[in-house]
Amino acid sequence: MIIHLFRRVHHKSGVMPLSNEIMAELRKDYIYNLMIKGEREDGRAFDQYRELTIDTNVIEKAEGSARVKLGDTHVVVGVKIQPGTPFPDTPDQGVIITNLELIPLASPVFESGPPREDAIELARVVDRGIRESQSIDLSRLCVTAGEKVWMVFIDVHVLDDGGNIMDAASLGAIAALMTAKLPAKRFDLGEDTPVPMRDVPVAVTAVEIGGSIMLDPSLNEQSIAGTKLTVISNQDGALSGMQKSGVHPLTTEQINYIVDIAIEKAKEIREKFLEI
Amino acid sequence: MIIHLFRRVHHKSGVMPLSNEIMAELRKDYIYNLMIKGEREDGRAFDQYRELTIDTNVIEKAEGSARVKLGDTHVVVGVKIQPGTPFPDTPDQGVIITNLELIPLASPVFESGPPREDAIELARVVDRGIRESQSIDLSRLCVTAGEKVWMVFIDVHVLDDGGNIMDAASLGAIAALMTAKLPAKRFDLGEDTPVPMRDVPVAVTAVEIGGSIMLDPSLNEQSIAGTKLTVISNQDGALSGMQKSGVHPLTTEQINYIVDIAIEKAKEIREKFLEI
Amino acid sequence: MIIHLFRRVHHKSGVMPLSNEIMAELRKDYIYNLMIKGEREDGRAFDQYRELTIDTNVIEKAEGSARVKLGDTHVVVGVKIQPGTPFPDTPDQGVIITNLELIPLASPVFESGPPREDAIELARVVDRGIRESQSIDLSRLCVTAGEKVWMVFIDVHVLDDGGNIMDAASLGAIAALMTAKLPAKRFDLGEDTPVPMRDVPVAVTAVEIGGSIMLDPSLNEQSIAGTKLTVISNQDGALSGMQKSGVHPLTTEQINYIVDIAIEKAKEIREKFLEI
Amino acid sequence: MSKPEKLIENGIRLDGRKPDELRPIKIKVGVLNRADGSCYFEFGGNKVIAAVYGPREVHPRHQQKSTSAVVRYRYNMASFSVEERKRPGPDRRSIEVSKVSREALEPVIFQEYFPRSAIDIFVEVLQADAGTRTAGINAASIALADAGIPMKSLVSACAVGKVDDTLVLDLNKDEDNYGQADMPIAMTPDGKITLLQMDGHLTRDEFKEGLEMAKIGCLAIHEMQKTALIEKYSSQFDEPNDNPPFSTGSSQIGGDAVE
Amino acid sequence: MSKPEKLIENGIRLDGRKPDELRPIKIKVGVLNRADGSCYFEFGGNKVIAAVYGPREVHPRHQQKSTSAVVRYRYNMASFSVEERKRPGPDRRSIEVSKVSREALEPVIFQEYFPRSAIDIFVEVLQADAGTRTAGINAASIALADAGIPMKSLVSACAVGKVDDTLVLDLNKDEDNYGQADMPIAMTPDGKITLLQMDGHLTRDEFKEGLEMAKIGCLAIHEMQKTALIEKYSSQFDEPNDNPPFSTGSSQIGGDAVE
Amino acid sequence: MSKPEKLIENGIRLDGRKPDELRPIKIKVGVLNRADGSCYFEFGGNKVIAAVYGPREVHPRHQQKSTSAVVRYRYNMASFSVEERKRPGPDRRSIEVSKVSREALEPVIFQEYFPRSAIDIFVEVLQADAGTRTAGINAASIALADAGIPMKSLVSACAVGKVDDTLVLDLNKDEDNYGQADMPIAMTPDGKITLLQMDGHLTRDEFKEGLEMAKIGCLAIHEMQKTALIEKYSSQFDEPNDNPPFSTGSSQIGGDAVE
Repeated sequence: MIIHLFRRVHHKSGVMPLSNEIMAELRKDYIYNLMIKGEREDGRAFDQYRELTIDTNVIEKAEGSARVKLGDTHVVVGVKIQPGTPFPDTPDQGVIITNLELIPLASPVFESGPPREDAIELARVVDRGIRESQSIDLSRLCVTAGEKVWMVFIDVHVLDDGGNIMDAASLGAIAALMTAKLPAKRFDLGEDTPVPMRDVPVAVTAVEIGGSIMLDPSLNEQSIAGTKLTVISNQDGALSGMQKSGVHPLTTEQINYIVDIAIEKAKEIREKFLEI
Repeated sequence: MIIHLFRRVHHKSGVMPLSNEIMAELRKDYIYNLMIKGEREDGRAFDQYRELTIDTNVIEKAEGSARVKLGDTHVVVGVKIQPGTPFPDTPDQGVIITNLELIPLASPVFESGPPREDAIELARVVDRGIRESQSIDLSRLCVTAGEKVWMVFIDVHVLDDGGNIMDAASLGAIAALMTAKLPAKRFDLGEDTPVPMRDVPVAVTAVEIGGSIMLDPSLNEQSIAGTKLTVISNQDGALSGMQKSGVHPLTTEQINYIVDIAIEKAKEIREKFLEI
Repeated sequence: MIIHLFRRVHHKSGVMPLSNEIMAELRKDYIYNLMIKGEREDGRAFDQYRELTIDTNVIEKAEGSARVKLGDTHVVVGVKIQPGTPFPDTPDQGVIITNLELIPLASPVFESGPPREDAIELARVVDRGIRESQSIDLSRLCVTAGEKVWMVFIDVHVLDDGGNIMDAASLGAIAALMTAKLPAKRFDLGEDTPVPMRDVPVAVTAVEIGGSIMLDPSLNEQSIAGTKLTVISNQDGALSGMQKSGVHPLTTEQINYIVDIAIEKAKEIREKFLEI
Repeated sequence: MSKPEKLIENGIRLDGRKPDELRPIKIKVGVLNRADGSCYFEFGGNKVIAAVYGPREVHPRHQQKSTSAVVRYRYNMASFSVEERKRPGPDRRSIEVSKVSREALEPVIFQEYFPRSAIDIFVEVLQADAGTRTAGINAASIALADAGIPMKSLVSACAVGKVDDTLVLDLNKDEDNYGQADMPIAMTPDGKITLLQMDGHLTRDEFKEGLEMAKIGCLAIHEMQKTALIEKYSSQFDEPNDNPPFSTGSSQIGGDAVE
Repeated sequence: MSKPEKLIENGIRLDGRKPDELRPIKIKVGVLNRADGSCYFEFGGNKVIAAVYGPREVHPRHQQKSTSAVVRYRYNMASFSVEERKRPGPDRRSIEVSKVSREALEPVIFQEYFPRSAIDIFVEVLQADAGTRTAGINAASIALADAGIPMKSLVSACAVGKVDDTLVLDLNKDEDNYGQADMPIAMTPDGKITLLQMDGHLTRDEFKEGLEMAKIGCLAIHEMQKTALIEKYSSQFDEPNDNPPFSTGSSQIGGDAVE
Repeated sequence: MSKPEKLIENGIRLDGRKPDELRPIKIKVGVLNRADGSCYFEFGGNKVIAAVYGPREVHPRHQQKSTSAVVRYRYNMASFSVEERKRPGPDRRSIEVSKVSREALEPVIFQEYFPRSAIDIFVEVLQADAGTRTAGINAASIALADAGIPMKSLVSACAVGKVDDTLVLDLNKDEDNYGQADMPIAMTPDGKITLLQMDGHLTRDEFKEGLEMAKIGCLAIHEMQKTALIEKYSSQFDEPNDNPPFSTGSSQIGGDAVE
């Protein structure tokens, strides 16, 4: 049996970089021209998200887990929890450690090796979204002050990059935490209990393309956007985190507009997907 | 005095890669043609090892050591033993750590830097050969359960790569262990005692070249072989480890033939070189 | 406003390596010809140092610090001191750790990444200068034998490489130590006290250019010198450290001459800049 | 779990299987959008995803081969795939597994069709339960076919082991931890062995018997691999990515589109 | 210092500032000899030095861009710049700070003037006291001008935060540690925002107010940046490097030339 | 061993040597098959092997020099060479030793004969007992000659030290640990000094006297190096690799050929 019966005619990752560059240019023009007409390549409104699904408890070995599909983007977040030593300056608080890698399985442009600045930025914004919103009550992760606290490892595994990994990763992290348990029994520390959550921060990312603002950029949109702005907001409608990423400047008006729309969209997503 | 009186006419590692490639092709043909006639470049039978010498206690600073010469291949194995903390899941067992580097001193094709996959594979097969054969009684390496055990570091130093480093390294490791002492006196833990050995695993490596099977490949043979199969067997004649390495598939018949011959050869080597 | 009003006509680091190479050649000839006439490019005598200033306590967050300007060379040395565990073989002695990086801010030829051999050599010679001269009484850095001692981190930050980083770094290290305090109060270990100094080693570096010996080489001189010899001497006029660096051999006469002149010059520098 | 007294009772293993029975297998072809080929493979408690990219340009260039494609294989375990969190990034074990897995697949790939190019295989272990390297090879083999890479055949892999002095097919985690031998094997449908590792204790006869047992297991897996590929390619008009690629037993807390 | 009871008393902050008041700023242009442009910037307790090299050749070459210069930015903290000694070398935080700082400056650089070349910006934090990234951007902006790199404008940066439910400009270390929100911002003189990060807790209205507050702070800094550059370039005949680049409060134990 | 009360008694050192006496030296030329040149050198308790490869191509290419060979030197200690196991791989000490050792040998190599090529020197310390860098230089110098690299002369190296206020030649481990000064030196037969390091405490006069003492030691070593090379090259018809390259005091547990 020779299997190349199954061979695809067009490879997504080709050997011919020239044609790739031309394709990129054409795609850019195409999206740009659509935008001028108020349209997006997939027919969405400028403030509309792609189809979103969140499944939890997908990895039984993890203390918490979630699979997020946001359009073509696909991430799995696993939460591992184990006892450890607190930091000297916060002896009575648990520890959160967030890790995200852009593994080469997920995109032809990702490379093996230690995380680069893009992956580090994503991980740190996801981390701050969880941490600075005070969504986890860290003091309730203390077992013995100064000696033993729960360490919460949030590991984001990106499987398919279809754009806007930021929001998919953030949603996955909070969803995984909301279903995670402190594995007290396994470590002879009493009964398993849920991770003590106090808030449900939601990250909403917008891009600016030629002066227009679009939410939840697809891969193509993201690739031609000058700037992304991620806005993380809490249940009370206040902001808990922001990150501008990219070289295009934004005006105060653009930023205020994105903040307003992001808070609304976060509320909507929270109610549909993250209410317990 | 100008010393280039000593200059050799032909360098082994030349500046001209072209001629090297041609040489490789010629060598390949040469060995292949010999093989068809049932011969090997150095006149050995297909199941014959090269000249083997094992010297022990060659490094006084090590707790155990052995120098192995197998044809042109030359390795030194040093065993260092010191107290350390056991792994949490085996609190009453000692620890074995095996390390092997293909340092650039030993071959023009080895490079500096962290070990690559070939070196890692060699180290891990040597390690499993010692560990999985249960040749060391790890429970007798426990000093205080959960707190202090003996750590046995097996470091393989390859000095000259003449082919079949695998067998030379394995022989060196077991020979060094058989003469090694737990340095209890130095750490105020009683009298020095031998490492508690229970078995004498011996690794025998075969290569497949054009359908023929040869033991103990020379560097040239190894370089044209499609596959190596290492078979590690114990005093009782049972297998304790195997590793196929290389891209050529093997048939069941080939494998069973190698297993049979390897067990015999291991017995022979054990009796000649590793009886205490 | 377009700011290239400020644009300089000549860049120090150009895009044209050819012209740079020619410049280097011309510079070499120029310095060489001056030397034959007994002159240096900046008019100094062969045994004369460039203008030297040492300011201390320049970094309030550090336990000790010094800024050294030696001609165009500019280094900042910060000393951080904190409690730590002693080495097992010296349970009653403090620990000195010296670090020096040649960061790319300081020169167009320095690169990012882990320190290379030049930086490592500089750090180790500075370290030995402090350590081997026994300038710090390490036994008085012991808090609880075998458990807690003061760790003294000497970090040399090179900001501008104008040649002879060696002497600038050594002077900065000793000057920073002489004004440093053990931060006992911050760690609940009693009152802050000065670092217990016993000697004031001073490093003096000479280069050999075409048979002539010059002290305190400028960047240009250093770049054409075949060899540097650093001589570190103590208050009693004895040697506590030496390092030859570079490929040109030196004769016994040259070395003895440098030793003699270096001891004198060290005395002079010590009296002018490092007397308490 | 601490060592159980018996791993086989009345000829039945602790998880209810007979000695020569494989764990349940679930296969989904083409689960990723960016990869040229992909496969989700569930093998008992193992959950792995394989992606294939290529043939494509080789970076760095000195890895290029002038007469054939270079095949690269990266086996990686997610930090959360095991009981004790694993530090991210390659370790010595994963480097060895990557090497032998690559060598298990290279013989069936027509590498000479694509000189100077690379075929990259990435295997991510999302959940581990003994047998991840064989699960990865099974998945990668399908992903290669899904990517349209010309192959002589598929490759199928499973382990044989010894527990309670009995040869068993396809060890689970407890059997792996407390058993007497483990022998992962990969082979082509015509019985050529492309991966063979073993550790523990096997007599000569047990080894030979085990090899035959593995052959039967691999052939069964091969049938499932073919079926999964045929299903995928006979339903080209379906939405290729409509189902969750892995079973969840989950409380789904979402699913609607947000507009 | 442990958490103080109040960070603002009678409208005055612990360091004596009003809520909308910047810390003292000291700027010195052209402090380094080897760099093409440089700037020493003191911002309260922060002491940073920025150096610019370029346009120059790109190594490694694959980073080259065919139609513009590549801008690189390395933010680095000296080991001794903080209370607890920092391990030398880049960490995750410094890699993120380098990225957003580079993006804060790229929009004002005429990168297209220098295809295939690099503009390298190095920022060393010699002492840290909350606000090092904004201090670094302010310094780097001046160093770029000092290096003669063509720019559309300078970039100015400062943070806004919330302490004791009050918006304040330019947090110091204690306000950063014990405050409720921190929002570093960089902008051009015409109000285009090139860096925006935020964490903590800000209502929508606080955010908008904070953004306006930051704008006023950045404009004030912009004036100081311009003044420093003009002073430097109107005194070209002076020795450009005659004073210590950073204030010391030091006991100078030397100063004479040794002959 | 803890610090002994006296390191020299009645003018005799603890190991029985006179102050100006070298430790026993054993040299074997051409001990390796793959290397272009090699040498096993035993210097008291030090056991080192040096290998030379080249002139050969330079990788990576940017290290090439257009008018001469680049000389590279890698000094490495085996993990088991010292009392406390050493972590494998280069550390700061070995990087410095490699640098000064390379500089000790470069002056005698006709580098200009081989533009764009590399001469690689590898020194492995199998057992360390104070003086490994000088043992390595002595071995490397012979290995270079054995490789046929054109040289102006050999280089010979040994240390001088001070123990119990007495200058001594060639410190052993205890003298190094408990002595007052250590000064490794390398030189050419005509007295040009190519390596000089020193630490501890030496008066100006002691230094000068020590330098003369080292000169005598190096000349003695030079004679042994020459003898070893001449022996090797006057016995070209002998099996070049017939003896163990290092003395063992071993219980040899093998030696026969296995057929």
